Amino acid sequence: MDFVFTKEEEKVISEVREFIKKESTPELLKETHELERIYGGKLGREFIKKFAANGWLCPNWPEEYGGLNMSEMLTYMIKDEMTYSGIPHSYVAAHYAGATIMKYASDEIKEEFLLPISKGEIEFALGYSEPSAGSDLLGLELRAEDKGDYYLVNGQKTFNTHAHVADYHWLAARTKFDGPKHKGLSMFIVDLDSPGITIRPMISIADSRTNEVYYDNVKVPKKRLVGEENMGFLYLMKALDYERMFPFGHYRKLFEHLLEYVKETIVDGEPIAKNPLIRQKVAQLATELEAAKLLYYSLSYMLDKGKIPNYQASMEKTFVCDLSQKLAQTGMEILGQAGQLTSDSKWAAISGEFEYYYRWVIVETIYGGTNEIQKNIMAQRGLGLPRA
Amino acid sequence: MDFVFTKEEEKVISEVREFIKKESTPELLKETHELERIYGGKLGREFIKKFAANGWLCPNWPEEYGGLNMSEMLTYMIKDEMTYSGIPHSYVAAHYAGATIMKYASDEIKEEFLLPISKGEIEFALGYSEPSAGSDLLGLELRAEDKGDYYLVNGQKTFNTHAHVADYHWLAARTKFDGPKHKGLSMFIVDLDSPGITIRPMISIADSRTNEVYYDNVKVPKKRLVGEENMGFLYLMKALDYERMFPFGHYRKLFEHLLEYVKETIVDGEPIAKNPLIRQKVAQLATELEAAKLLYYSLSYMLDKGKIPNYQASMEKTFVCDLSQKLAQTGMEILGQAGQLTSDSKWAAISGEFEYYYRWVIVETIYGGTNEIQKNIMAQRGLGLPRA
Amino acid sequence: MNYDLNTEQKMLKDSARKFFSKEADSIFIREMAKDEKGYSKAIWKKMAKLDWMGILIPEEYEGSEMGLLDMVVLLNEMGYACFTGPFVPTAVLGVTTLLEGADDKQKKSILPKIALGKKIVTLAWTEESGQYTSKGVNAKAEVKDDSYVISGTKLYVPDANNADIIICAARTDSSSENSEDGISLFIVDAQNDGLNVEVLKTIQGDKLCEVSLNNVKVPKENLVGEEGKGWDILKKVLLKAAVAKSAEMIGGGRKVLEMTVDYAKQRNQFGQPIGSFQAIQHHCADMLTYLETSEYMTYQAAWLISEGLSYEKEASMAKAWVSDSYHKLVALGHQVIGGVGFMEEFDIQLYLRQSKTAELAFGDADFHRELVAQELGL
Amino acid sequence: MNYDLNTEQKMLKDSARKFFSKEADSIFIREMAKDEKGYSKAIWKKMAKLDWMGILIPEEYEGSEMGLLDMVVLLNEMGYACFTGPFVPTAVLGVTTLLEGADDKQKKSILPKIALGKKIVTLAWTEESGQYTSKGVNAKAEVKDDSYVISGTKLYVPDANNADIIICAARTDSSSENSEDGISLFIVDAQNDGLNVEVLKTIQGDKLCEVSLNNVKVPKENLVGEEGKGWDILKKVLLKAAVAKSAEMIGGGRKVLEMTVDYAKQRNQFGQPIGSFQAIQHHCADMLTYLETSEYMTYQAAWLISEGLSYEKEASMAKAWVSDSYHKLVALGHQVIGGVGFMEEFDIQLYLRQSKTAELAFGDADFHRELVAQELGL
Repeated sequence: MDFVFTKEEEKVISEVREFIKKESTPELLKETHELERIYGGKLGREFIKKFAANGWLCPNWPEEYGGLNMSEMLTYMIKDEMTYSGIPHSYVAAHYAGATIMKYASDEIKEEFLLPISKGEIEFALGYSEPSAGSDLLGLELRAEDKGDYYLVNGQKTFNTHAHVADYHWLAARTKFDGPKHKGLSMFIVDLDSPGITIRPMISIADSRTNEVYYDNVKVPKKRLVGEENMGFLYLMKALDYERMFPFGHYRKLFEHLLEYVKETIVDGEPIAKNPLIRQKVAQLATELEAAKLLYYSLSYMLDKGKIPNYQASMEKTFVCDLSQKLAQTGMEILGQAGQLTSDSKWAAISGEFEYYYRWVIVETIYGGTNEIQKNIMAQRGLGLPRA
Repeated sequence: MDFVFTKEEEKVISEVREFIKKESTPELLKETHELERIYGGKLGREFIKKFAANGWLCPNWPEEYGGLNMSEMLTYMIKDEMTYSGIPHSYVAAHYAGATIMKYASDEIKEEFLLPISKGEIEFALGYSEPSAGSDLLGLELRAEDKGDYYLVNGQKTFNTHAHVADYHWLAARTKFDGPKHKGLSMFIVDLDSPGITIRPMISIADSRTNEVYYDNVKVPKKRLVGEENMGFLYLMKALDYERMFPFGHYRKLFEHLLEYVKETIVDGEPIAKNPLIRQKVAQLATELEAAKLLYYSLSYMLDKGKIPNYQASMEKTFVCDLSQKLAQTGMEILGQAGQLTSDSKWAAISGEFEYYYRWVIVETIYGGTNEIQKNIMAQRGLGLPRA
Repeated sequence: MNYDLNTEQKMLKDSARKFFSKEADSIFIREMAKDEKGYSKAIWKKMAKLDWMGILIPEEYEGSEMGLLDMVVLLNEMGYACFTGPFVPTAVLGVTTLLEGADDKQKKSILPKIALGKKIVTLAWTEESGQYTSKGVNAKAEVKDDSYVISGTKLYVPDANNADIIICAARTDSSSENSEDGISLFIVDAQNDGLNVEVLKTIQGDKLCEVSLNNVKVPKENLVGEEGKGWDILKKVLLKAAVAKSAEMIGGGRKVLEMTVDYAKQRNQFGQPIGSFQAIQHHCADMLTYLETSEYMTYQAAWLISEGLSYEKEASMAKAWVSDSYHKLVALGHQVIGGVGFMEEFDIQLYLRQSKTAELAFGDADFHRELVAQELGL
Repeated sequence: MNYDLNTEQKMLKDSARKFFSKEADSIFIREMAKDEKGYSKAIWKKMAKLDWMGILIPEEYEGSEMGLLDMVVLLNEMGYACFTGPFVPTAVLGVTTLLEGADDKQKKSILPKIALGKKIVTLAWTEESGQYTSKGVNAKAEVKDDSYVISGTKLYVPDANNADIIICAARTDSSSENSEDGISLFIVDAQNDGLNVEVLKTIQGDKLCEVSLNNVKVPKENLVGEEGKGWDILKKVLLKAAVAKSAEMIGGGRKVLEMTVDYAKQRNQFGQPIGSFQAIQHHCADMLTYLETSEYMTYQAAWLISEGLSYEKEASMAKAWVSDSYHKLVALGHQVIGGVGFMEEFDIQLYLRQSKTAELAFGDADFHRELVAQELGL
């Protein structure tokens, strides 16, 4: 056993840290925050191209595709640092679609997309959810009909978060309309400026934007089919296994801000740091963050050993997402009345960060698979309990 | 609205209190504790006959059956007082079977049993659970075959708590062996000393006794069938609606002991009552006990208005049972190392009450319908959510 | 015991339900959150016509003298509609403070105007610490000639931006070791020189304000109650306001439960309504339990107050329990409704915001548990 | 980072699993809970032969010098079997105290005997308050001629009834305002005049004892470390013992999860295994999460200690997290297993008892969270 990073790992991560410190500007951090940390903003794109030039966007990829052939451990460490430092850290192409392309797509697609992805030049938008396909992905109904040279696509997607800033749609569509539902899905890469695509904003309670994407007789060239037709569900599931990680550096940072606040604040003449209730609350958060860290890196350790996390990824996701909600609520309890003030209020505590995150964390236990779905996975895959 | 008892109610309850104070002896309380508060011990029987002579065992029953025609409110108050004061308070005949007999049984059975029950002269043992029928009562397999004059009963019951001290078995048996499961059960009253009955002890982790009851060609006279043949499941369900109450005076008393302890105890030179963590814990328990009280009396209020609590009874049961576990755990946290000592240890805190209850409360969220079953009921009956 | 509302209360409840569903739909609620004032004068007038401002006001001052339980019935519906504005500051905070402390002349001059909807009043208690403690009051009031001169900064003052009168807590004496001594309350005209109000932006968009007082002159006769004895008044106001706030929360909680259950019944996944899944059923069952216990706790406390019985323990229990429960109830509702509920256009978010501000107002759960501990003799 | 045991550790784990399943089934565990001594000398000898007593003992004192991580591997299996007795008091508490504080002569005289299984040792720290605080140490030790004379009552001393040597914390100086000053540790022969041991009955039936000292004379050379500086030793012992106790808990937790999942797969109700119900699945998923996080936290702390790195924060985090998690895990297990698990004859109850005593030993969750707060600079 060993619970520290190697010197080599520390060296790389300190370079990353150094780079971010030097290259990230307040404007970039502001843009990133306003985009809810997704990739695609103007400053974000500029920054990430420089960042990715070091191979840090997809460090675990082979060198031929712009990676560094680095360990998953380092990949996770870099991701943690990215989330911690407030630069864009939610990537669809680099961190969701890429591995699937590498494993299943045609050489033509690989050649066209993988290097631009790892260099941070292009971004995808996730195109999974539909009005009737949420937790139950197999409920998806968007149709792609084989018309010889192309597929004709019609239907509606929803909660496609990156669509308004991305270049391509990483689209799951139904290509077979009878037979078992899981044998009729296919994956496509679609230009988001294709004629017939309409993108409509959906605004969240954290003021962030996600989108509805409408397909009205959109022609998608055959060569943009990923892998085999009707194998899409398999790719999706495999991708989830490989890709599911939930870095939480931003929550670590939020906690640090809370800790500073507790150390500095005096209420009614008493430092609140002396209050046993607050001490317990802060210590509990610190403890859970430590547990989350150990879960997080356990995934990369497994991957580096050639094992595929499945229930473990569900566990880490659930644990971190629950923790984010506890952190937001506990922080609010500690901040008291000042906590309810928004960032542009003169008396806001910690620049309104908790007010903002209190709204944001609502979605954590929902997106990317609800807690309920994750717990089903843990029980069934992790413990072998039978399906109903 | 009105959240106090009436003067008349207070008057009755103070008579009850007075009586218990006068008539209950340390020996009775010890026996009651050792029998886990069920009725059937020697001293308990003596005491209860005197107690019941006042009509207090079944105060809501009509006078012709030995009751006082009193309100459910008073009935609940008396039950609360009984639990609070440590006298026997778990009755099968008076509080489970009685109402069903009154409503559905033949005149012959009513005449034979109702007065002796309300006078505290006889006790039943609940005969529902079987090895394969726990939460799923319809899984029960004990067979009663119609043999003309009598039923021939074969099979096994389990977790029949009063069987070793009771006089009769309040037995659910299968009388129809094909067709829908819920249309094949019947209820019987069986002499527990009938030939062919064997009672074997099962000892719990709280040192209490429950029983397995084996039926080997036991002949049960036809006249001991309750109501109609094959209508047993209906009776059972109705009985649950009417009878489900979960008094918790014993937990109120346990809390009072904890509160006294907190007021009196000095640790490392500081009164623990000054510790903000302990103050919060105690206040939270007091608050939940208050909520439990309001839930408890809401049931009797409904009954007095002629309404039948169903999801409300599940809510009260779940709430109180969860609370009992929180109380035991929180008490243990407050008592520290002394809490783990058993009652016969010189250094035991609060006479080892928490050590004992810590073991006992395990069963609270399980028996009489698990929390999971109760929550299903609340969702389906209380909120109209559909069955899977 | 009697768990039912009486006939008048049921009528009040029904008419309030109808009123708010007609006058204040969720689009209106969203508008008010962004609106500078945060309330509509037209609706205010209609509410006054219904005699709601005067529910706590004795008949001799033109009120209907109904009591806190009736107020709770109304506030329950206000919370159900997620309705905000200067009603609670005026008709609960303002009225209660005056009833507890003001002399007949003061009452005569203000209460009838409140009852008729002609004056908006609020109470400026907390300051930078945001704490409802005696130590939290540090604004100073000094006697100068026939006046008191007040200076300091009051924070989190509800609807001070709309108020005609701000009742202000300030320290007239700092010499005592006991910080509860020396606090006084003053009726301050909001138009007074040296008084400045700024709205603070909150998660809900309700109008909590900063009120800066810079040598604000107040005539001596505007002192409420005895000089230096304001804390006795504030303590009572705190608990009554906490119960009023609990009433808003149970109303909101009822609405959230309804939204959630409706959604769970209609939304299909895996070929069946999600409400048929046990995990969803248990979330909903927990929500129901939080709600009904919260209702009982709130009504009990309000009833005790209305009856003039001892209410301190039960009021603090109610605010502690309801604050925690409402928070958990809303979180479960969001979890059931999922992604759709994360969108601005679905109404549950309004209640998420309401639950947070209500949790903090007039003492949060930890604060009131500490009061419960004191009531238990700890 | 590396989450795997090394080959030796895996072998140790396997052989321990086999050993306990052969030597100490659950019937034996029940017997020991009732047994006066609570351990079997025959098994003790076998354990000694496996060199387990000496895991923490340097080679120069006849130990195998493996370190706390290896000890944790073994204790994990001990916890899995719910095995109790004087092993932890001797091989962890006793050995760690001596290693932290004793001089070479003391070590030479005791450690080899421990390693060979010839001496049972324990540490008498807490007293009536049951608190692992410096203020909790009030037994007095006074110098008289060439001896210290100790008087006082030590409580919750594990296996003092079996011990040959009791290392005893007593106050040699009460004059300092800082209660951490003036505590000293003494090696006390259990046969000493004036020393009396009585077993306290606990929920688990492990042997916590009352040790009364009535003018017990101890030669000066039996002082461990410097006079008055015992607290520095105890602080380290506390955290290491807390991690050792966490190791027992994760072993117990693993066993409870296995029992629970097995039961959920086999038990049918409503025509299907109860493990197919979502409520049961989610209980089990929560148990799994509690378990795996507890394992990681424990191993990390043990590894830090073994490596000589700073471990204070992580050790307290581990004990706090594992204590809470194990409690919740067992409660969920009981809920899944239902009525059957409430019966004495089903083994889960042994772990319910273990979880409670382990939660309390060497500081409970609240206690260690307070230490974490201190480590965070609060």
